[in-house]
Amino acid sequence: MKRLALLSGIAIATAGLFAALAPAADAQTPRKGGVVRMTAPYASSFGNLDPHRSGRSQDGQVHMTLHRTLYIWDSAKGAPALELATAATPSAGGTVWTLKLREDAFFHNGRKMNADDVVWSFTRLMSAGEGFVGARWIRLVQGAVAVEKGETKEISGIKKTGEFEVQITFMQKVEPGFLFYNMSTSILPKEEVEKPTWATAPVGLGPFKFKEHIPGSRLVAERFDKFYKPGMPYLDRVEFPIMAEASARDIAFRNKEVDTSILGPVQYVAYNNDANLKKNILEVAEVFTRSMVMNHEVKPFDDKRVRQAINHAINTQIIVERLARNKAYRATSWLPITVPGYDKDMKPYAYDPAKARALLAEAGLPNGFEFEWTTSQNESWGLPIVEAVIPMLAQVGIKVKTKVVEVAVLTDIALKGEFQAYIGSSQTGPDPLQTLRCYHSSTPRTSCNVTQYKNAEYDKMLDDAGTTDDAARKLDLLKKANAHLYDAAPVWFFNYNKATLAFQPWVHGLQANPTELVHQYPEYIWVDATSPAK
Amino acid sequence: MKLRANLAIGGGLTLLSLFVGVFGPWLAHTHPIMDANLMNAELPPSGEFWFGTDQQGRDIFSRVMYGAQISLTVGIGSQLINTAIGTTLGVTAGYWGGWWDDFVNGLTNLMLAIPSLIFALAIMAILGPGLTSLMIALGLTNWSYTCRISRAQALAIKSQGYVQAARVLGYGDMRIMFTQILPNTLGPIIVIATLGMGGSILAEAALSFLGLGVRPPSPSWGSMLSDARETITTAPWLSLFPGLAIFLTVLGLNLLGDGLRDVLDPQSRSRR
Amino acid sequence: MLGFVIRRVLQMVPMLAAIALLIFVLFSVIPGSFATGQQDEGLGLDMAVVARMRAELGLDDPLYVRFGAYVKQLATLDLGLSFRSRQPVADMIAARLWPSLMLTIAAMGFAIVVGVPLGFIAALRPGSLVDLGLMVIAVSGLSLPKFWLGILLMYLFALTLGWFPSFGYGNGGLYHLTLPALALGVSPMALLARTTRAAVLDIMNADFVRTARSKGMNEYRVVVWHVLRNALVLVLTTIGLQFGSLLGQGVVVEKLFAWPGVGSLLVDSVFQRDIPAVQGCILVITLFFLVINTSVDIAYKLIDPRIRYT
Amino acid sequence: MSINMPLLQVENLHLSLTTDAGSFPAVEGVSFEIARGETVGLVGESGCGKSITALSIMGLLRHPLGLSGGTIKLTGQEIQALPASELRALRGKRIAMIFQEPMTALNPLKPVGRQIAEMFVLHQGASWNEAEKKAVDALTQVKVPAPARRAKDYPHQLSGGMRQRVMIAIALACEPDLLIADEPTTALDVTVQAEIVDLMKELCAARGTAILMISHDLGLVTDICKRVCVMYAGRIVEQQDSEQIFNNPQHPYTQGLVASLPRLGMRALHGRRKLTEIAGVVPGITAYPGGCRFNPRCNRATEICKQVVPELEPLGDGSLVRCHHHG
Repeated sequence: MKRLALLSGIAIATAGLFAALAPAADAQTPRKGGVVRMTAPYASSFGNLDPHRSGRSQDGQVHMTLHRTLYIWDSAKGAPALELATAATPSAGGTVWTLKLREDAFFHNGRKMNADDVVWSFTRLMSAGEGFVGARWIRLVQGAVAVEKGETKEISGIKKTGEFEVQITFMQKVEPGFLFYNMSTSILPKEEVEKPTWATAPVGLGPFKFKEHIPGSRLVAERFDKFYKPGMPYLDRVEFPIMAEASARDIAFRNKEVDTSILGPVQYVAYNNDANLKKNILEVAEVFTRSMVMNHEVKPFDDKRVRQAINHAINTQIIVERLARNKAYRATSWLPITVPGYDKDMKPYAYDPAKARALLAEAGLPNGFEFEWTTSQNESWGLPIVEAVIPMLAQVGIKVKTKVVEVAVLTDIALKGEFQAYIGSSQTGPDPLQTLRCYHSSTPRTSCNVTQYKNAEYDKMLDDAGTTDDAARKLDLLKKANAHLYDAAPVWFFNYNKATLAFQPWVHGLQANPTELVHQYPEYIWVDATSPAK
Repeated sequence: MKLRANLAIGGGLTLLSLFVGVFGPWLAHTHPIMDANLMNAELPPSGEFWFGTDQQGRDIFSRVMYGAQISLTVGIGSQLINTAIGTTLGVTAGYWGGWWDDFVNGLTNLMLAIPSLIFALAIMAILGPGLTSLMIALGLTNWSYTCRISRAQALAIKSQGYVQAARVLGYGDMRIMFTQILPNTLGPIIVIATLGMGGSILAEAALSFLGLGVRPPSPSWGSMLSDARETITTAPWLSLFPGLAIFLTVLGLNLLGDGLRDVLDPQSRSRR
Repeated sequence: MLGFVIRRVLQMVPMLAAIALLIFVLFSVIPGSFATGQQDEGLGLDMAVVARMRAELGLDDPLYVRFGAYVKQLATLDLGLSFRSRQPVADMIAARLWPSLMLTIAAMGFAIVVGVPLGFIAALRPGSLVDLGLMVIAVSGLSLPKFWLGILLMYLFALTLGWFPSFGYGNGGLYHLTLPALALGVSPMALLARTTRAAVLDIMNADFVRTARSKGMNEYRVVVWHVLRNALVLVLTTIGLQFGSLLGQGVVVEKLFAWPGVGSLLVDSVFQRDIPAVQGCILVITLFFLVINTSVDIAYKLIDPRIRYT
Repeated sequence: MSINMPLLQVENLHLSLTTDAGSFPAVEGVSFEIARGETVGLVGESGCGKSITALSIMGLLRHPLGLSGGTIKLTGQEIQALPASELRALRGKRIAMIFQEPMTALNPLKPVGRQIAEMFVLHQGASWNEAEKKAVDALTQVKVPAPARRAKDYPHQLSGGMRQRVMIAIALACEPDLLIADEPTTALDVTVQAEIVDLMKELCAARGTAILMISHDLGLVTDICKRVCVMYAGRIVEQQDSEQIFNNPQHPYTQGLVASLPRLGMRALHGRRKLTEIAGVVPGITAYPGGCRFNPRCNRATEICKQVVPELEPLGDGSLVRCHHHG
């Protein structure tokens, strides 16, 4: 549980604030009433208010407010926690799970949620002919794929075993919390989804009910009095002003027009330099690993020595410090800090151009080589980083041609393998096993093995970790696999993102969520009387 | 008096920009990309770094010097494309008339109907960010005025005696268009191109802001300004200098365009 | 007159059809796709979901099938369903239309109310310091990148002075509208000042103004009775063209100020490859452009008795 | 006010053109008088300064042209230095003007009736309603058919002759003492020219209005006017009675003008000849030759003509001539 300690440590040290999931730790008692205005920073609009359909982080903010899932992510514990499910009992070697459901959860239309809603929601996600984003979390359920292919209407692996109980059979051993905390598996009311108003006026189980949406400007939700957690939510209203433009967000936050603002590296430094603003920054190590992905089907990236040489040739530390402005944790290997399997004793690749040159010479490239580096314009894992790396690689004789593309195109290029190397950000958690599978030789490029790394020894470690029932052995295997990746250097390990959220001094109860910091369960948030918003 | 002030200030500023555009790399202290030195990040202007340094520790003065090349290339390149398309279509349409004229007219109206920034945005999304794409995007979207004017000129000149005479002498259509009609359309077209260059430089900045501009290896003024916008409250010099460079260049081009209009295009001269 | 209006309106139809075709062609070759772009940074994709989504959205259909569907839709005045929200694109645009128009009208209003008088004042004293000063301001207004101007306005009027909010739509009132309208309105204001000045100077030298003076009119009456309306005719063209181009320029200002207009919807849709929404937005913006141009033509006819259209 | 006092006295008028390159004399030492009801012509080629002389009488000179010397008296009162408001009160009311180009001299966006009506509103304090009625009367007087309907027409709907009638209606609306007509028929068809000239003559005679007729057409001027002043390059070179000038032109320039004039019966003999048949061209204002300004084109020119500016010499019969070798 070092991980947990570390996480709380960050929250305490930098924000002077305990995660709200442990409200007792907060010196003050939560005040009822008030409004919080949390900026939606990633796009100029919400894409889709239906949680089953959207995988976008920005939409997730709203989904967490209006809807609920069987589990939620407990940021304090760093693990999924029971939510709509009140008990989960495994059987048959962890492949069958019986989930007891809350009997006090009401939809905003006043109807009580029951087992039928769970069955219907999961079946909907797999329904043939429609691409629901949440389907990926249900696909491991037995019979789900048959529904997806249109062969049958019902998922054989999901059974209603009581008014408030379902039994789910999986095709392999799983931890259901890691699947069902995702907002795209929200439990929805069938009768509302089928109404034509569903797309514009969603109804869910969340602590706040939909009030108003001005597309492109803001979404407002107000307190739902029949929410099942006693005394919650505290706030009268949650507002999501949409502000995709960072410079405008900065001014609005300083002008106290919004209560939270996600910070990029530039603003992170600026806010840290301001004595007042500095006090109220929430930081968390997010489960995203930034790296330069090399295509092992392209020479000379098939040579481990070349890949190691690149890791040695780049002064990663100074880029993290100066360019990422310490709004990142230097990466050692693939697994990030908050994920089990991360080894805090592991030392990252040393900046050592001499050694890099030696490795290149050993690989038969004493004069270096040239490659094309595809990048987006993202400030944290895109062009600015590439620009800083280019002169460093030049020192060891490696020449770089850059190819700039939009983010929307980057994914396509990665999935099709049409690259020599690209810089990107990958979600590397919260489930370590799933994360490490991205280098398993059986994983296709289109799933996530974009490097096409193939190594039998590594495959075996992962297979063993997947089947063992011994938690300690599993953790050990994960650590070993992670160490193996360090040595194999399938990518240039750059950093793990440090998400930083500035908040106004009157806001309390924010959660340091490592899966995505803007994702806040709003029932825990409260504002004290100094809040100017009415 | 006014007329000369326009030409003098506008011409002066434009010459300065061109000078920097051509000789920028020699004026620059350091290389704009290779000399990233993260130890020097975000220093305010000083004796060593006249315009300060940016987030990557690069000398902003040098980057502004290099940036001139990119921004002016975008401006000049896109206007060359515009002028080529516009005059070719316009002169041929006016000279040949008939279905071709109808077609060109339709095309011109079509281009005028789509706001050019939006058209450019679409083309940039298709071609991907980059210098060439930008020149093409801005070059494909702003030729309607050039086309209209050269068409009108061609129509007017076509019926004049010397063109008729040239035809009688057996001059080919191409030769007549190039030697008789084109030179007569030059004045107004130079004016449009000059004003259009300023427009292109601003459009480049707007597209950079939207995330579709010219991106390095070489910095353009628009992308520098766009990158610096987050630090406007904390390190204003990052945006001030590229902003001023854009402002002065476009101001110069606008004044020069106004001045040239008075000289080259007396029909539309508005002053006494 | 009515016949003229009907003719002009009918002329817009083939234009819109051509634009619809152009947009279709452009966006059928755009790289990237909604199905692979619908997840944020680094979130792994489920290829089965991507495949189903592509099938559902018809992204795998051959070009002619997609084109057929597109034509069929447009023929029934349907803009299709947005990939993102699965809502009718027409509804999404409808929600954004008024904010966009309001912003454009406010910006244009500012441009006219400030720019035209400035041009007038400058033209009445050509060559004077006032003239020079006003024209330098005007050309400067034309030479500033809009987003930079916007940020400077925010910084000054929101953060430093606290007069206006820095962003957002509020309830669509003047309080929230002012800064974005200013940011958008400065360049047409500058252009109008310049055009007005040139137009007034032209008119002031016209023979009929000399006639008016020879009648013994004072300058005030000369201007009000004879110059104003004639200059307005010349300025009207610029107003019409600027109005249309503001709908395009609005993209930048809407994004900066988080103003919920069609422009910001368009930019978002382009980046997320929500093609039906992109096509819808461009069509609607173009339609408005055409409507405004047509209205300007009609206004011309009302103001200028010389103009006869066939 | 003596009955003998001339209506208009222009004395030693100097007008100059100011440019970046300096100041140039456009009109030098021009003097003439017009009595009440008299008709006087001012003849010369374009650019000789006749039009700006007219404009200076109206007080309508605008930068870069300006008055640099001399006086203009209306019934003995100096008007060239009057404050703008007093000058305005004279304009239109006591001195009116008709311009050359009736298309552009009328506001294209206003019905012509309204443009006439302005005169009554300005000078007689009439209401718009009254004024528009008076405008219809004015149109009747200038013999516009269907005046009530025409009053609502815009200039572009009228023919050139009609437009000039409207201009005459405007000019004579307030029954001025002096009408300045600047090439009133030049832009018109030959057939219409005579009608307009007759109309002007008739109306002015009826009102006792004096006419200052400005034209390059000596024939036209002598037809209307009792007296003719010939201008060349900013100076009056000859002043004579209309009747005499044909028979006895004194200045070589006038002689050239007369010779080039197609006279009844003569055309068949000499064929059509033009004014420009005087050899050479009119010098530009910035390049006036020294001495007599006509000397480079004059076949009588001698050394003195290049050195000394000839004075305007009275010839005894009231005629004046500016030539070293006149006769």
